[in-house]
Amino acid sequence: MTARIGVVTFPGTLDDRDSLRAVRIAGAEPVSLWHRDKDLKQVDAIVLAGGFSYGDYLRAGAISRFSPVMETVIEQARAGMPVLGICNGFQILTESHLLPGAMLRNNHLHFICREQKLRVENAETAWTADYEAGQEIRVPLKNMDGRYVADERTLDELEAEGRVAFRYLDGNPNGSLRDIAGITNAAGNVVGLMPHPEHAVEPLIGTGRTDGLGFFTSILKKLVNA
Amino acid sequence: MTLDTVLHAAETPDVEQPWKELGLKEDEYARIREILGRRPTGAELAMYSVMWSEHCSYKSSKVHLKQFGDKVPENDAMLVGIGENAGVVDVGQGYAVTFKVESHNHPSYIEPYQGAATGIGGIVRDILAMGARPVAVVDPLRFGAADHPDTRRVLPGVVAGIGGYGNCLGLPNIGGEVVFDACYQGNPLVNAGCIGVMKHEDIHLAQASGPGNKVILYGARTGGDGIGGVSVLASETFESTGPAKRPAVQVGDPFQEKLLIECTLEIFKEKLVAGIQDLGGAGLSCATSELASAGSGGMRVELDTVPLRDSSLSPEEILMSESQERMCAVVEPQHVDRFMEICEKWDVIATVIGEVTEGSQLEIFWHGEKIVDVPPRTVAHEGPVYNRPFARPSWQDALQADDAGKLARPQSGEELKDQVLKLVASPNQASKAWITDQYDRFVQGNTVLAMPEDAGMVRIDEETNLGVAMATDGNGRYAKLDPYTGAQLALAEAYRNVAASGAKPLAISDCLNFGSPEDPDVMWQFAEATRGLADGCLQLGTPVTGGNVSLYNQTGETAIHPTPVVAVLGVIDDVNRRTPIAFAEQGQLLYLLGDTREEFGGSAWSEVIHGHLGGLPPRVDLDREKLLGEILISGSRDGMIDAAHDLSDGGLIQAVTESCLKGGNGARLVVPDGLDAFTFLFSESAGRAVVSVPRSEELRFTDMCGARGLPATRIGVVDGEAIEVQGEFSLSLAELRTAHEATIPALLAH
Amino acid sequence: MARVVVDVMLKPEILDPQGQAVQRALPRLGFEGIGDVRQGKRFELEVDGPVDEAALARIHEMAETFLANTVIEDFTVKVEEQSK
Amino acid sequence: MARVVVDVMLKPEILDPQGQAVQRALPRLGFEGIGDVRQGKRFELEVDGPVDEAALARIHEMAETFLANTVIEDFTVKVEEQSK
Ligand SMILES: Nc1ncnc2c1ncn2[C@@H]1O[C@H](COP(=O)(O)OP(=O)(O)O)[C@@H](O)[C@H]1O
Ligand SMILES: [Mg+2]
Repeated sequence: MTARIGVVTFPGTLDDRDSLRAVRIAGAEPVSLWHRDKDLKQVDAIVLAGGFSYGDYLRAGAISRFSPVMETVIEQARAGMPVLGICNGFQILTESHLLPGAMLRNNHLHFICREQKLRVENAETAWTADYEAGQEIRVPLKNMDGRYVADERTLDELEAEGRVAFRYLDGNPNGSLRDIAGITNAAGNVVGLMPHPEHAVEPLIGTGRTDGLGFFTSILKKLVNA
Repeated sequence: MTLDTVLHAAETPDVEQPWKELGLKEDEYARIREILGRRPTGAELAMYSVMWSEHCSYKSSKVHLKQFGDKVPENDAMLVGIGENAGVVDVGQGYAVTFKVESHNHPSYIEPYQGAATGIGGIVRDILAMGARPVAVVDPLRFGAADHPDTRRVLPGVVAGIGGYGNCLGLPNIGGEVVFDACYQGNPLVNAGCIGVMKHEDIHLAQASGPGNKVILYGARTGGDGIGGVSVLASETFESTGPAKRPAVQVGDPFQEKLLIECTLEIFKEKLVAGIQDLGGAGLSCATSELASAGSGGMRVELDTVPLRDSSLSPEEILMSESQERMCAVVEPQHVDRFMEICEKWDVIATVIGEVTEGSQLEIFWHGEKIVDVPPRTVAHEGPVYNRPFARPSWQDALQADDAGKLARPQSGEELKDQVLKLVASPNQASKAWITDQYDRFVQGNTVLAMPEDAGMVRIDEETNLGVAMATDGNGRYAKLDPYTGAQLALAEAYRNVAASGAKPLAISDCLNFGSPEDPDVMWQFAEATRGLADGCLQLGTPVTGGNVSLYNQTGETAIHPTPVVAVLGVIDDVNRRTPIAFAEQGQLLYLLGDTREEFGGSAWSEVIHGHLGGLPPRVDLDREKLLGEILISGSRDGMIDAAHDLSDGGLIQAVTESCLKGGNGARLVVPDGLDAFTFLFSESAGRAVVSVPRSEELRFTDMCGARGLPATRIGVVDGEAIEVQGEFSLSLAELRTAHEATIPALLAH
Repeated sequence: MARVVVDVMLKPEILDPQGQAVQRALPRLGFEGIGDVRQGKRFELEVDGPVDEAALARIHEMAETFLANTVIEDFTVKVEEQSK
Repeated sequence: MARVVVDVMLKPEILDPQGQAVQRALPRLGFEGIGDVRQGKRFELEVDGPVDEAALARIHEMAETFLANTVIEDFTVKVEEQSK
């Protein structure tokens, strides 16, 4: 038995094909989802892929959040379905208030594309179980609006509850508060991060590392064992 | 104001027309009257003026470009040649690749962000129009002096624009160039290239045949931006004389273009189009006349059906508008509904604006009245052709006589070391990571090699690991010293870069950036460079598949260095065999391939240490380049070399520094017999590369080089954490890294 | 048709690197005496029909839920004189 | 300290993709009756010293040469009431 993992394409989504590929390489069944359809085609988990949905106009993720598919995604996420938001997907999750805080323009004002070292702080979410807590990984980072902000109270809460899932190491690339690269909701089913694990699943491609594959094998194991 | 219909024009032959203001010459206007047998209507005049501009008609360059078609090498790879939106080559396994380089120089000086952004947008639509999925972009750039205040305005804007547009489209940027030289101060060069991939059967051509077929305009609404941009921006010497004379620049919408790409690919997949053309310079004037001209000729367009952003536009303005993110398709009637459905799916506006007719005239109507009635060929393909006078400049001999060999050379190891540090830190040789880190090189998940490497490489088939590689090069300093040789050096370098990555060079595209064709000196440079390039391509067996000419790159009387930029496309059967530049394994042996001579004319050393430009550029031997390429490709295929880096500007020490820094390993070098340390480190002799060979492969590799007659000199070993030149100096990687990486951020980061 | 303007600015406690970059560049360009710069967004909305209280209330809601992200931004709504 | 506001908007004939994207989204969110949306930039400058004619002239020049690119953008300069 395998699991069906959906990847949503919004107008302007770029990394949908890569995410589908990562799902396939991990051994799960990739399913394309379309922003205009409320129907999630019986998937077991969802990836909101990276890119520039609606051109990042207004604010990254702000327009996509109101699409038909997100109505169902928001509902299902609240009911416990695993959802991973990568980059633009993370931005959509914060705009949808499925995750707290907001994403702002990088503090240096430039798009930044580089290999980024991260620490997996929480290895108990639906998407990180194949990592060890404290494990260091390297995956590509590429974005314009990657600066995570939230008020102090929210940040303290996130820290206290272990919901800072990933932290930047070896230099904060964008001014994110407390070096936050990604967070999870309290239940651990909704995870968002700016770096791109789906670009680090094949030895030859990109930076030539496969450190990101664990996201997809984690969810697969969880779903298959459930 | 009465509408200037065809009828009206025939009845009022003596009306004064603004042909001069539209950039036409008197004899050109006379020819239009002769073609039509009457005076043109306002709309016809608009069409002819934009289509007969230098930018669209290539009227000054055509006679020289002809050589690319005349001197075609034997090459089975060529599927579609010059003349289409972009050339197409066969890369095997049923795949075809289309690629092209274009310029967006003038707009990028006026509005760096949008000028550069729309440059990417334009070249991507060219590739899309061939039926291909765009898979990567490259951006060869030239700016004024690195420390000039205006460079701080232009460069960050251009880079942000290229990134802003390309990143948003989801196209990995896999290479390019950044060169600084005072000659580009008022004329930065923003060239942009794109690669697209398709199956052979999916190749689409820009033609409208089949009477009754519908002409569909889709994409963005047409607005008042960029009107006359073609003629004003590309044909006249640009002078920055305050706001009043500043021409309009378009604002790009990469999001719209992304939708246009996905929508168009879906339309191709269902085989719904008979012909297709992108809208670029000259907008609808160009698309309609070129489609009709390449087909059977007849087309009827109802101009009032064109969706507008600004309802006050006149028909002339609609015809000339260069609004971005638009395409024009010719569709059989039974496919129109499905075509419209796909457009609706992607939120793309699509409108039937006309149809292909039996006749041979392009007829355009406005509110039911005929305002254009022209033979389309005369607009699109039979524009004026000039044999501009050219002559070897009077200063050329003196420039070549000013030999770089007489410049003072370093006298001690200490001095050598200082000069090495200066060289690798100089803006042209320094790391461009601050720039290239603003480009997404990972998107699409197929990038095998990207900056900093010799060539960018992407996988195009996940099952077989088939891949393509591209490098772009062009050294304006060399071309200034000798444009014929300079163009061949550009070709040779790009060819060498592709081969160094392990891919087999197949074909080229070029972007020829020069000054005013009305200056005989410049025209001579152009004639020499095209001749050099055509001869070179013939010899190397790499046909020119297409390209772009940008003229009038000059400020007042002063032209830029002649700057032919060459993009070489290569293919690699299995990307697993690619060769990176990084020296990744300590203990591997370093071999220098090729001959090193005392060649310093136009070199980075002469520029950085002496601020000198004179003498002759390095000699070119294209047979040698070919041999070197074969060795590099065999070496990679058979696992004999683990890293390779071509030698070009900056010479050996520059290449070794880059490979060491990338790999995080040092090198111990020995000056070979018969060479002095200075020449060994700084000479820019062409046809060379440095490779890193596993010890176990040494014999096999040197045997191969020996058997094929390529000089291979053992120059050292990958070792330690410094670059040491025995008996001369040692420089730690840390020191080199700081020198190499700090320069550009210091100049440009706020 | 009337025009309503919605101005959206980052909350004062949120770092505004765009404004800072502008401010830092000013002395270089020869402009002195600007103590602080903040950069925000301005939306000009052309409203069909009358801009009455109901319309303004709707626009206010639109700003609050969509044009601004109130986690990080403040906004103001103004009816513009139909001048010029 | 006084506050001067510089509003920078794309010229009417220039495409405004951001404004368009916002406008197209509005009906989906249930907001009808907005005929057009343009999105621009708002700069709030804190001026040290008096905002006299000389200061305004300088800010005008700053807007013209730096804050806006007048090839594609228009701008307005306003002195803000020092309210609140
Ligand atoms: N504008 C640019 N865009 C993308 N890549 C660039 C750009 N400029 C330089 N690069 C990349 O940086 C690397 C080093 O550039 P360069 O030293 O000019 O290479 P080479 O000397 O081999 O032509 C190459 O991988 C090149 O493609
Ligand atoms: Mg190279």
